[in-house]
Amino acid sequence: MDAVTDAKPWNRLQMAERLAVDVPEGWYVNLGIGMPTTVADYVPLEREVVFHSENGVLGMGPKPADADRDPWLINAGKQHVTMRPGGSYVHHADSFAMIRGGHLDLCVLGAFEVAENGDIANWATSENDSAPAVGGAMDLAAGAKRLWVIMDHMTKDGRSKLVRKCDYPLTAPGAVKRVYTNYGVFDVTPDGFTVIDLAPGVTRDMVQAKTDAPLTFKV
Amino acid sequence: MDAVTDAKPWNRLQMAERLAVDVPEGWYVNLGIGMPTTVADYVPLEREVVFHSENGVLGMGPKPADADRDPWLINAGKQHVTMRPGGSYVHHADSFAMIRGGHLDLCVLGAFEVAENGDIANWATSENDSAPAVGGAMDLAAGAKRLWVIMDHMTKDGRSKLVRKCDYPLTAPGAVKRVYTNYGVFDVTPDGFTVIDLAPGVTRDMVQAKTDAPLTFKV
Amino acid sequence: MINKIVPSMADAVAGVKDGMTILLGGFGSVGQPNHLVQGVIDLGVKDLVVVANNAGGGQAGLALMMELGRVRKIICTFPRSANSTIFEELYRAGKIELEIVPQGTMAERIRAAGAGIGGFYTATGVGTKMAEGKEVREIDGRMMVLEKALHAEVALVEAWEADRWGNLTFRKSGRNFNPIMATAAALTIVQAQHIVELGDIPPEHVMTPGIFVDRVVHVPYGDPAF
Amino acid sequence: MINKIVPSMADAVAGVKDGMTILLGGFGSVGQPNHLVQGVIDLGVKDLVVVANNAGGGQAGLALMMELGRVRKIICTFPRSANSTIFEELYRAGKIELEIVPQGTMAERIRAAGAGIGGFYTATGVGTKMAEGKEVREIDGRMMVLEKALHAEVALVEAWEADRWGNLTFRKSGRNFNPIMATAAALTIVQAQHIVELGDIPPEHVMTPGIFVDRVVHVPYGDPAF
Repeated sequence: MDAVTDAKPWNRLQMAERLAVDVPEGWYVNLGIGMPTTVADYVPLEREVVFHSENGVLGMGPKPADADRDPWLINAGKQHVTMRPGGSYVHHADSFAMIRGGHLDLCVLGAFEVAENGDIANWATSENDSAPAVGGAMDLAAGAKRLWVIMDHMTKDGRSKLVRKCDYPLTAPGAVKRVYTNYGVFDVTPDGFTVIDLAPGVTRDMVQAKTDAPLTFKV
Repeated sequence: MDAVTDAKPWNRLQMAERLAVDVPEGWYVNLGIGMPTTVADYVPLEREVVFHSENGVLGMGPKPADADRDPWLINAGKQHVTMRPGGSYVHHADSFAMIRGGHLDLCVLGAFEVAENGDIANWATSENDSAPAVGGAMDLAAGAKRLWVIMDHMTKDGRSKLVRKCDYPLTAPGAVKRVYTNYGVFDVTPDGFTVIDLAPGVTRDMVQAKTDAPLTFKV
Repeated sequence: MINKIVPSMADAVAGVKDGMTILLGGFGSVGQPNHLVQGVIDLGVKDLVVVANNAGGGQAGLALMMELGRVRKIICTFPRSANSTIFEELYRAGKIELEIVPQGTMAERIRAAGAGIGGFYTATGVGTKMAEGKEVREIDGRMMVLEKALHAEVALVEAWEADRWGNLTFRKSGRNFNPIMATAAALTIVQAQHIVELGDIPPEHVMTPGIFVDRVVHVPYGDPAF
Repeated sequence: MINKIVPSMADAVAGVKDGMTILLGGFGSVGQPNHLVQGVIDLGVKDLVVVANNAGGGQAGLALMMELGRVRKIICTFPRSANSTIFEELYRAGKIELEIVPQGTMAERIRAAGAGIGGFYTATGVGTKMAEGKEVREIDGRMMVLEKALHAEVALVEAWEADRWGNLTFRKSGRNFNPIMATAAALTIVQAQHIVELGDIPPEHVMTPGIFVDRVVHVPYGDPAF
């Protein structure tokens, strides 16, 4: 077998699982809508991580069974969730005080593009003529102590989403600290993207070939 | 008897009683430290007026008997108070949001001087070399829907406290709407002080003689 | 006796007029004062500016108000809705204006209005389209943009419990924008699931003190739809 | 397992250093974290900047800390105290600096620090000494002064209940500055009257969520002095 057929890029669940490894006990974490939300499924309950949702919910637990859903308890993605012992409810201004005041250890967002200087574009695409929807993304990107992005490495039409410069409207400049994709884990450093982990069988050449921005490697 | 010996200027309790007449049911009211606090004694409990204190207490009731004092419940003057059914506790930022956001119908303060344009000076005197103490006076003066002042008409050395222009450092410019003194009740209007009530037996000439600023009369 | 509880929806929404700006509580299906919105619809008022997190979900409440052409402009954070296309159709047809605001900035602008703050500096939106045309300055080493208080004539709020002084509690994630919106309008109207006796809400547990509330109408509608 | 409860006062105040700015909760005799202040005194640190509503009452806590010469500067709203002359003596002797701030502005500056707001415009203080040297501008027809966020290295907080995640409740007027100060410091240390099990505080009744708290020490001292 050659190197290419040997490679096993992570699927979306594996990316979430890989990211979850890096979340230590005691962190306060906001997970964005979509793929980021699945990260919680890979953090065992006994590793106490406190999950925050923009709509004033701190200390979310696992998704309930359908029969156990509480109609009064949803997350920012409008999904029904549960509350752990030790959780609390606050209003929207207090919830965003947590975000904007730098109290979250980590926010995980999806993105359309991440640039090598940490710029993130995740809320509007220039081709999109429908109403753009920003939600809490700009607050989270600007406010959390760390912003990590989890996203497919490539667009559906085969373009790299790790770029030298974002084409789409920015969510925040210079905010991203780390990116998790199908191919690996990329730290954003003053020298651009540094690869700190690779999916099984993925080679340096392979990931560089799939990536618009130049990469340096620590793995 | 001549007019002078006939006059019965109000004492401090009578001033508070006179002011209390003008506070209708349903108002949210902050009473400053000192003479203003006594106004509450003249608002009967069945006339529901909601008293606010800067330290996060809304809905104060009468002063407790010494034996019934709650060590955890004080007002801004550090006196022990009671809470009525319907009261609530908030933190200092929320308490001052009530004040600064224009939610109080009335604030009553004492003052060193009130000028005919509504300027109030009540926190520092220029002769005073000790540390000045502003507390919440500036917030109350600038924030409440109405600022009324209750004060002796004259200083101890016989100078008028209703002045053309304040000599002492201002608490807020143009804030006072009405003044209650020993001699009467004075509205602050675009034309200066207008007398709307006089204490028993007090004449127009008498009150003008005791007052630095020119007066107009509606009584 | 202070009694902010009104007997009917007509009493609750009396005085809402054409062209007013309305703060509308709720996030997702939870904490939506839809009965008050219906009351405002029934008044027949138009040219409204509505401030809400979403531009209407489902077919009732804000979605219906927009469909009937009563809303001139929406100020919101996330106009898209999984279960409603009414806003997008109106927007594409040029029949409704849209102002997008980051969610934390919207919450803070509303709180500022309630707290007497004219404007504030935040890092959110700096370096993005949201800061275009706004003052940006460095404070303590960080670039920040000036955002202004967001006042309104009316706030429509959903609460769990209310008493005759207008003290409120909210249920779980039904709290969301409701408490801050209650502080920021000239006229705050509440639909409450439960009316309780004065003093039943312990003073430590009041979430919105009655000072912020003008009228309460009893609407025991039950749970939000799944 | 997250456990913010520390076994001793020495653990609670570890890391407080010379020159730090300390937010000190409490108003009057209620909600004063005097045991934490004593813990900081026992560390021997000096050149402190203390932010508190009053410049120390009685003979313990902040009054003692000042008397021992540990405080370089006080930022407060009301330095005078009916039952203590320590501050005034030091101030007249030129041995302590004073920054007077209107009480609402101080509260809002602390909240701003906790909420990521760099500065804000308020009408309080406009046209007075408090606005001298500060930017003043008209917003929505009213003159307002720019006030900056007030950050600190340390907050000392008194709470009624605390759990191992650092969730807090406060008792009656013991709330005062404590919740906002908890949000505004790099290191928030709490002395709590009661340690409760995780989940004992209903999530609707948490007054300070644990996210703002770093350490909790159990100090069941009883009631404030009359």
